[in-house]
Parts: sequence; C-alpha cells; structure tokens
Amino acid sequence: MKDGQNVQISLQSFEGPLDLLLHLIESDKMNIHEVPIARITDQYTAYLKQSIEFELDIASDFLVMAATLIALKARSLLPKSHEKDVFFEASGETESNPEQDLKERLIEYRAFKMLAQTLEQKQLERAQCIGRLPTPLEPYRDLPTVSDFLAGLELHHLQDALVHALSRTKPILDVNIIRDRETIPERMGTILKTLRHEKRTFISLIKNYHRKEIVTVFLAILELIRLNKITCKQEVRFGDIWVELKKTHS
Amino acid sequence: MGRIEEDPFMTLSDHLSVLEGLLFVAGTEGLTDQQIADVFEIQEESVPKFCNQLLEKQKNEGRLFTVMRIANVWQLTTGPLLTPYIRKLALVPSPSSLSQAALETLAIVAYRHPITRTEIEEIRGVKSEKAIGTLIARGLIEEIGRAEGPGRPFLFATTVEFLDYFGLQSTQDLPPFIEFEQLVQKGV
Amino acid sequence: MGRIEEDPFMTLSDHLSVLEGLLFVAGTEGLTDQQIADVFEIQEESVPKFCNQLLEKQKNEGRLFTVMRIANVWQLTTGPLLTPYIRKLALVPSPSSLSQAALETLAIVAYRHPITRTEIEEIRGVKSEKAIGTLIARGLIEEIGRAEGPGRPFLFATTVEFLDYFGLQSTQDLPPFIEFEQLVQKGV
Repeated sequence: MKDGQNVQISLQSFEGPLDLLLHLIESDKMNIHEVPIARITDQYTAYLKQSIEFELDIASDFLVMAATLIALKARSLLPKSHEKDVFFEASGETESNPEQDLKERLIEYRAFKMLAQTLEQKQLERAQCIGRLPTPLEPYRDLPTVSDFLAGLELHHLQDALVHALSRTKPILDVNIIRDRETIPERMGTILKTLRHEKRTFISLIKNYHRKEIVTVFLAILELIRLNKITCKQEVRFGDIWVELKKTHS
Repeated sequence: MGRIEEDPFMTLSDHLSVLEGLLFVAGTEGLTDQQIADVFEIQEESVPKFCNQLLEKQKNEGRLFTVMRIANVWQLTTGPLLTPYIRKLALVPSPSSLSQAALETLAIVAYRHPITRTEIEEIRGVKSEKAIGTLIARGLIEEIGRAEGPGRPFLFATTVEFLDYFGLQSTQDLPPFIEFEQLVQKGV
Repeated sequence: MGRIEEDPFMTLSDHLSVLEGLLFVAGTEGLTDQQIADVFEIQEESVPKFCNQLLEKQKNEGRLFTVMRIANVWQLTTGPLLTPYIRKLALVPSPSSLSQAALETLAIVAYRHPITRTEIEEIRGVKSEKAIGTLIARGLIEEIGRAEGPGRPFLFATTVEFLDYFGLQSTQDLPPFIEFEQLVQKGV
C-alpha cells in the first residue's frame, strides 16, 4: 500500500459489502444475473487485500461477505455432480440456491440505493420550497373554544363552585325526592329554555340543592359547553359563574 | 362547490383570495381538507379542486409562492424560481442534507415498515445503528412498537415529518418498489 | 428605480413578484429598506415607492394580505377583510396531537425562555422550524421580542395559555429541572 502506485482505497467510501460488490459489478458493466461468481470473488478479495488500513468494526461485515463469496466460488468450481450440491443442500432445502440468494439480495439492495437517490433528489427539491411561520390564531378566538375551556382554569372554577355548592347542602334525608331521576338531556333542555330569557348564575340553575341534582346540572352544563351552545364567565375567582346562550354566528 | 358559489355577494375569485389568505395565516402548519371544507362550508371532496383553482390563479398572476399539498395538508411554499433571491438575502440557512447511509436506511424503512434494526441491517449488509439514531433524532422515523420474538426488538416506521421533509403527500406518493427492481433487473 | 427597470429580461411585474416572495419568506421578521435595496440593486430611497407598487398590484389582484411597513421593516400582513374568516378558522379544531419534536421544543422553551430558534436547534441538534411553527399555531409559544446581535433574531417564550393548559401560575411552578436530570440519571 505504501508504494504510492496504488490509489489509496478506503472501505469507508462504501456503505458495506453489498455496495462494494455492486461497485465492482458496475465498473465491469455486468448484469447482476450474469456475474461470474469466480471472477467477482477474486476482484472482491483483491480489493480487501488492498485496503489493509481498515478498522476492524467496519471490516467485519466485509470479511463475512468474503467468506460467503469464497464458498460460492469453491462450489462453482466443483464439477456439476448428479447428486447436485452436497454442501449447500444437505439441510434438505432443495430449493435453496445461495448464489441466487446473493444475487437477489444485490438486486434488492441496488433498488434501495436507487430509491435513496430519488429521496436525495426530492430532498433538494423540497429544500427550495419555503413556507412562513404560522400566525397564531389565539387572538382571533373571542370566545373560548371547548378545548381551551376544559383544558384551562375554567373547569377548575366550576369544580370549586361545585364543592362550594355541595358544602351548602344539608345532609338531610329527603324521602320526598323519590321520583324518577331527571336525565342529563332533560336538564340540558330545561337550562336552554331558562337561558333563552336571560343569563343566569350557575347556582340559580339549581332548584333544591340535592346532591344528585347538582351533579346533573353540572354535567348538563359541561355537555352544553362541549356542544358549543352556551358560554360561562366568571368575573372574579370563586365568584358567581354566569351562564348564557352562545351568540349564534351568521 | 356547494355554498361557495351560491353566495350572491362573493365571486369565485373572492373565495380564492380568502383561501389564499387563510393558507397565508396557517403558514407551515398548513390546512387539512377538513379545515378548508369547514370554513367554506363545502364538501371535503371539493377541496382539491378548489385548491387547484387557486394554484391556477396564482400562476396567472405570477406568484412565486403557491399552494401545494405536502404531508396531507395544503400550504403555501416558494418554488425554485425564488431560490437565488433567497440565497442572496441569506434568509434561510441551507439545510444539512442526510448522509448516504441515512438515506438508504430511510428508503428501506419507508418501503418495509414496520421493520426492525436487524432486518434493515440484513438488507444493507452493514450495521445501521448510527443511521437509525440520526433519523430518529431528526424526527424522520420513530419507534412504533415492538416485534414479537426474542428480545422483542423495536419496530420502526416513518413519521409525518418524513413526508414533509421530502415534500410527499403521503407514503403512497413514492414510486412502487417493483419499478426500481425492474430497473435493476434490466441492468440500468 | 435604478437597476430594476433596466434589466431587459424581467418586467416590473416580475420584480414585484420576487419582492412579494421574499417578503413571504421573511415572515414577521420582515425586510429592511437596506435588504430590499441590496437584493434589487436599487437606491434605498426607492424602496418605499417599490413597495407601494407591490401594494397596488396586490390590491388589484384582490390579495387579502398586503405589504405594510411595521416597526421599520416591510412585511406582509393580513387586513381586516380576512378577519371574519380567520375567526371562523380559529373555531375549527386543528388536527393531530403534538409530535415528539414539538413536545421537545415546547419543553426547551418552557425551561429556557427567552430563547432564539438557533439556540433551540443547538440544544436539539436538529432543525426545529416546523416544530416552532406548530407551537406558535397552537398558541403554546409566542415571540416576545428580539435578541441583541446579528440579525436580531426573535425570542420565544411560552404563552399564558400554555400555563393554563397545565394549570400553572408561572413557569416557576414547573417541576425543577434538576429533578428531571436525576430521573434521567436513574434511567427512569
């Protein structure tokens, strides 16, 4: 290597043994299917010998390939016996043809290399397509959206208010309220009807402060917010929550 | 086009101006078919036609940034005609491109996902840990689960950023693998 | 107008298209008189007239975002005619959750604000423009000023809405960074 005649060859310029094999095949202008295995094996091993200055971790993959090729070459040099290959077909896999397998791997790898080139081209084209940073939409939301509402502090305020309301209910045993339970959709209807006349506070929507009723009102309000029918406002922390119909957009 | 053309006060051209304005606002985030359909109250199926009408208008008026569908969203981007001027202004740093190893690995993941590291290495014939690491760091591939079997290795697939990075609409946008195999078979 | 009108291969309209394209790319950072003068090789004094010609063209073509001089730079901004549509767009839910890249960027901005795009990219080791765009569009981070130094890049910080989302009063309430580092070291 030090005689200065040879071009310094580095294995690092190849992506791997398959890449090197393809390079050898292509520089000989051969078709992968018609590659004489003996010749390519010689070229490959000669190449490896030239590039002595390789790092072991890079080289190991190349050496494994060299071993495979030498085995293939040995096989190709054996006279074609009637029993066919004792070496390679002893396992009973009569269909297996290691030379064919290698060629298929080369074709697959070559196809992926071409794809990588296509991607490289697309990468260059895409780099010329430049956009602009988005404009934040937040200032355009005059009414809080559902997700903002539920994700923000408002829900927490509602919960506080609920606790507040529950703490006011007296733990009485009310035998009179054994009637059919009001469903949430029913209550949603009642609330919407009430709000049609005027905006109301959360507390004023509750009639008898029974726990079950408060929970129903609370859930009905959450559902109406989700459906974008109403909005809630709270002027001060722990203050009254005003509930009103959402202005319909034209 | 549904509602849009029925509105007596706005012409199609007006609607196209609004569409362009909203795409301008959305910037690199872009707008989905559904977002456009919702704002204009039209069918989602009509959106591509609507956007293509905008593209026509933009071309006629000589605009150097036009509507484009990338990674399933419509967005406004510049084209190669403007590149020399952008370079002159040094407005955007030139992007660092991917290494050959990373591109090969990415091509394999794009066509064979979900795929494990070992399977990638079998195809490439070399260790690919570093390339995979680079691609994950750049958000172009991600772990999407684990394979069955010994060691339960990670399975990789490409991300939405991958589509955006290469300007693809979807993974369907890539040419079929068989085309490349045939090219190789023919000895090209 | 100096050089521009002398160029035999480009019409004034072509030049206006290039100017519009460059303003598009410059975004909210805008372009100074000097930058525009340099690219088109004209006198700085001619820049306002040049920009006004673009404004004319944009108005004639019904554009809803037009050139405007704001804080000593020229930039494209949307006008009041588009506002009702932007409001409508703001009500349409935006798709998909945050990508890993966007989450990472958000965490960096939350802990290291005010921070420039370059600094974010230094920490992440990859381009982060897309992620920053997503976070701006979702109202999770915002521009809060400009850094000193060349180019006077924008400084980003998290928004009040971000704090609301996590129920925090201020970024001081975030779990201290040191705790995270310990978790990482323990391999959690």
